[in-house]
Amino acid sequence: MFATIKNRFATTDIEVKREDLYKVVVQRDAIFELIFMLREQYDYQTLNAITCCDWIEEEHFAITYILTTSDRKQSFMVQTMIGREDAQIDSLTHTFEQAEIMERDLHEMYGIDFPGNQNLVELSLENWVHTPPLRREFDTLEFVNNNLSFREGRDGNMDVKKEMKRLRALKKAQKAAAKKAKEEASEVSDGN
Amino acid sequence: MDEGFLKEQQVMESDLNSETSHKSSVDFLMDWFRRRSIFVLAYGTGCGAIEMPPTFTSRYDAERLGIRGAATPRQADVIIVSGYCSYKTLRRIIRTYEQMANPKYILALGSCTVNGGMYWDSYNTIKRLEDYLPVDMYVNGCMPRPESILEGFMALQKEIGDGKISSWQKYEDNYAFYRKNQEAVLGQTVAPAYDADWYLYDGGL
Amino acid sequence: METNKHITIFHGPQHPGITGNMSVELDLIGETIQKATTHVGYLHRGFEKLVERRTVIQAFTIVCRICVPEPDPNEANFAMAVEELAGIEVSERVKYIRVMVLELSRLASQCMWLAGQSGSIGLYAVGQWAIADRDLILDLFEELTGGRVYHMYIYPGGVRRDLPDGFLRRLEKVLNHFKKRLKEYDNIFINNASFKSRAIGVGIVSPEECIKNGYVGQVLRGCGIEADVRKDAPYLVYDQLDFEVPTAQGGDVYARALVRRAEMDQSIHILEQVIDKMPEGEIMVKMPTHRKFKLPKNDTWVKVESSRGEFAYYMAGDGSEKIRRMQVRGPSLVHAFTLLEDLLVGAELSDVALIMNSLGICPPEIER
Amino acid sequence: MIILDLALMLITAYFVGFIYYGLYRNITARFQRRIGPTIFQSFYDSIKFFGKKEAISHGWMFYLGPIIMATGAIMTLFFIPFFYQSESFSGLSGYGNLFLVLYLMLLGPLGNAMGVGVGGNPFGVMGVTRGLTRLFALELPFYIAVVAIMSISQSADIATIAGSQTTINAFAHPLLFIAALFSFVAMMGQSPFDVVGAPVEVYSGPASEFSGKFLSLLMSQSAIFSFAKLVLMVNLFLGGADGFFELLWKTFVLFLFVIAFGAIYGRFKTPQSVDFLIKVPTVIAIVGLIFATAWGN
Amino acid sequence: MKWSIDISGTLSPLGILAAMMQKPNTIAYPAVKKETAVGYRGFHTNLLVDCIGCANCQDVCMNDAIDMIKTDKEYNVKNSSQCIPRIDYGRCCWCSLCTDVCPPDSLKLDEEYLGVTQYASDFLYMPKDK
Repeated sequence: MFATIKNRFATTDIEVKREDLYKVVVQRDAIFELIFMLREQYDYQTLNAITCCDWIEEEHFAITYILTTSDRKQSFMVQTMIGREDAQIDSLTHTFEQAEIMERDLHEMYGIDFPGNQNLVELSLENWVHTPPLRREFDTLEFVNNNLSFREGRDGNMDVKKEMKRLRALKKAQKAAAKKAKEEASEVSDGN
Repeated sequence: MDEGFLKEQQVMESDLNSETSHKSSVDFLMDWFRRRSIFVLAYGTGCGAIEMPPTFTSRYDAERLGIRGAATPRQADVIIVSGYCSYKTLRRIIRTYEQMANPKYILALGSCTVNGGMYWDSYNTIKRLEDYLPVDMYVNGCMPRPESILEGFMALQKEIGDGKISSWQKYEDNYAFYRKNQEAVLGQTVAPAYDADWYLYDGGL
Repeated sequence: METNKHITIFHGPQHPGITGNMSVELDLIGETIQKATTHVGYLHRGFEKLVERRTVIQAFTIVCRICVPEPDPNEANFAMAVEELAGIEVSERVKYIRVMVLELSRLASQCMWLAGQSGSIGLYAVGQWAIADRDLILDLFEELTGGRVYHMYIYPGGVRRDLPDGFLRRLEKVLNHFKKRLKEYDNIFINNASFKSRAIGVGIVSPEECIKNGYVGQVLRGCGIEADVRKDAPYLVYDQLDFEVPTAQGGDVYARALVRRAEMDQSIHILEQVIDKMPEGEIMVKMPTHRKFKLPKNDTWVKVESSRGEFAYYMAGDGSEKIRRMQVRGPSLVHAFTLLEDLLVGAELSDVALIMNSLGICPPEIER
Repeated sequence: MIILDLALMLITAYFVGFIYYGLYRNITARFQRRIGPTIFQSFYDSIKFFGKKEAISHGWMFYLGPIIMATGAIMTLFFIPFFYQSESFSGLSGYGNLFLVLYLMLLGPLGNAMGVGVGGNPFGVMGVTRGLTRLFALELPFYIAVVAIMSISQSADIATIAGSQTTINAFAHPLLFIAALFSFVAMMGQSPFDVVGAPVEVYSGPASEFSGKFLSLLMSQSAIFSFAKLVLMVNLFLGGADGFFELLWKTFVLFLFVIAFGAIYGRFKTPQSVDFLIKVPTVIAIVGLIFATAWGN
Repeated sequence: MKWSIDISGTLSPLGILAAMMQKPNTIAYPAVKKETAVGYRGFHTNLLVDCIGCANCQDVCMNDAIDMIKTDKEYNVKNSSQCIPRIDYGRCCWCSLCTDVCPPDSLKLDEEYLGVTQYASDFLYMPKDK
């Protein structure tokens, strides 16, 4: 199987993660061909999940399709990269009915468009107008600080590192002062 | 610095200073019945709902204390906000609360209703329930054990029996404040307003 | 005047017959359902975002909240994914303890199902007994982990506490109690004529659909397909334990009930073996502090068998102390949408709660 | 004096009905292995609801529903004598017979249907539809059994029927009794025929939209009506009663049977319960009728 | 409608009635209190003679629930910051990570767990000194 995939899709990137889990990374235009091939020839009948991972530094999303054989003993992760701007990839709904809901989820969380999926409406959020929340540039704490308020009354919190430093300095100063005072005292006594 | 809950002492003192309310004997009798019969709306709004079955079924049997479930908001006295509250749920809770008949009470479970709890930095949950609805009793825990929930109910019953709770009145009086907060997180979709005439129809024939 | 016949109602989120905080929009003629649309999102907290903000060790405390009735498969999945990425090997004792926790939680979750399923036909006595029996397991959990519902026990690299003295004996006592009780449940619920008359022939799924659409758990097994992650891709020490995968024919609500009931027996059987075989050993490998524990740039897909079917995590690390991406794929995701919307068409309003309970739909794991 | 008699009947039925409901909750709790509430719990609930304010209005038709229902229940009660010999607690039974009682028993549900229909709550409407469907199904075996009893006693007067039983009808004509019992379980809204207010299906059915005083009224009428139905069954099949003690233990035994039956079996769907009621009890009732007319007297 | 007579299915659930004679499962809570298991994760305690004010607990807390505040009580001489933790129970999830990382093992969770109040501002908790 690996040889066929390597020849056909010109990739060397097949990993055996566990004995029951393989992973391959292919070009974006070849991914559906690979999925269909796995489905037709190697009995990967079930689409388990579609996941997405935001690699903002490399400016792409890694979309992973996880397929499982009909006896559920082997899984195959088929990964491809799509650009972050205007992210879109064709829908799999025509082949797998359950892809609809997974794509709907990703559409909502990452803003990826799936042409061919008829039902890309909101799933978990309601009236959401901000950046899709799972994109890396969306900062949830900043969003919370802008839109909601926490309970007041938690004053008195100290920055412990600073406080330690300050106390140490204080102690040093005290010690120095004490020393000085002692010296002065001794000087005075000497003077006397 | 005192140990334990910090404000507890202060609250107890303030209770002593407050004026004792003058109740007519009918009110007194009514409160007596109210505290013995509490219908809880069957709405599991958050994770706390998982400790409700043990509370209401045979292990802890809340019905001993006159607490039982009610199917519809029209017949319920208490709505339990069990933990975190996403925007989508908050809208339903507000709607449900407003449909309940007076007098009505809110019991809030867990850390999340107080100051965000473990979802304090989540973009989809509210942090302080009291901004949106008047809360009568908070129960500590994540999740509160059934004993804690019962304790919360008993505290609520005591307050009801003393006739001290009038949070629904507070909600009507300060509706503008609550409405403003609700609109701040939910946008204009909270409607219809609570003072729409079909809500405040008072009494039957 | 065709349109006047239709009523659109929302079954939920505030409804006694819904399994958690979700809703199903039903389009009815009379009481027969023409179209069903599932709505979720009432419990969306953005776990996948919150996990990205926290270090791995901090994130461990939050994952158990993903599925409320059954938190332990989440912890196990999380720990297994982290261990696989970081290359940590745990001891035999830890594996046995984890199996014990997972099976106990499966038993507790099936009790919850028993209560829901019997409540959906108005047999409240069964539910009341079952929840009280579930509490016995929660008491064990309280002793073992320090928490009733959220255990936060299966730590990446081990488990957090060792077994208390005499714990296994008390576990055995609870199991014996359960064996006695399960016979009663057979008599009063599984074998009850009124349950049979309601459940047989309702909510039928065909085996072909199951494979194609990725249904898992009791839905598959109720169609006679022997599918169980514990057998197909054994994790922890399930390959050293002797148990069967119960199946039933028919693919209806009753078949799924039979499967679940048989699984309770198997869980007890597994737990008894665990009690006998529990080895000695370390309960935790040495872990660095939470700021120093880093995951390499790699990704993986791990799965365990929860009480409702395959529960899987996708996890990717990026070389820092934080998780890059964690995606939860619970059994309910496909069940609540593709399957439920299919099954409800043509069913009656009375069947909604029955079907939902038999699928074991748990909304917090759908929307996370 | 008849006014006093009626008032006493009403008060008795009200309190006994509520205590029976309290006992019902308590005994059900015992089946469920828990302690359960006090026996006055239903009474507390009812009074509490009386002190609540309605939050919503659907116009006067909506409120007429519970009132007609309560009227139906009270009128039914007035035409059923508690004791077969005594002058007191006989109410208006001298002025009407069993036919009138059977008619009055139908009045309440129909009135309620009207009120709920105006409310416009889809669950309420569904509950009422279910209720009426079940009502017409349960009437068939019940009427056959009652007609048989009337023909045996050669009278339509309830006191006469109660007094004329040498062996009580439940033992003399067991088939008729069994048929009537099935109907009676359905009439009391017990499982497996509790389709009307099935919480996991239609919230609380017809009562979904009611709150406050009108819910309190509905609870009171249900307590009174239940007691009236129990007394009717005791009069028809269990030989009636001669004093309060006999009346209470006979009604309680009957009530206990209904509770136990409800605890054992789960709920049927509406078509299933209709199917069951018009097949099994009806056939039993017809066989019983044939036996009674062939060998009776 | 298809149905058959199922005698065993009709008779076997009669077992429910036997429960009438058995002891109820109920723990009558306010009168009978169940012992909490040893090691239950309840409220925090902090032994001040051991606490060194290192703020490890604050650092590991993902809920931002712990404030280090100045204390006027007698504290450990090694407490170099003179601060002790105060916990916001509007944030805490009792995960007990803070007690795991405590170097002198002074911060602990004990078996108490009851806290009911009308006022949300009550939820700041000063661990008991034991």
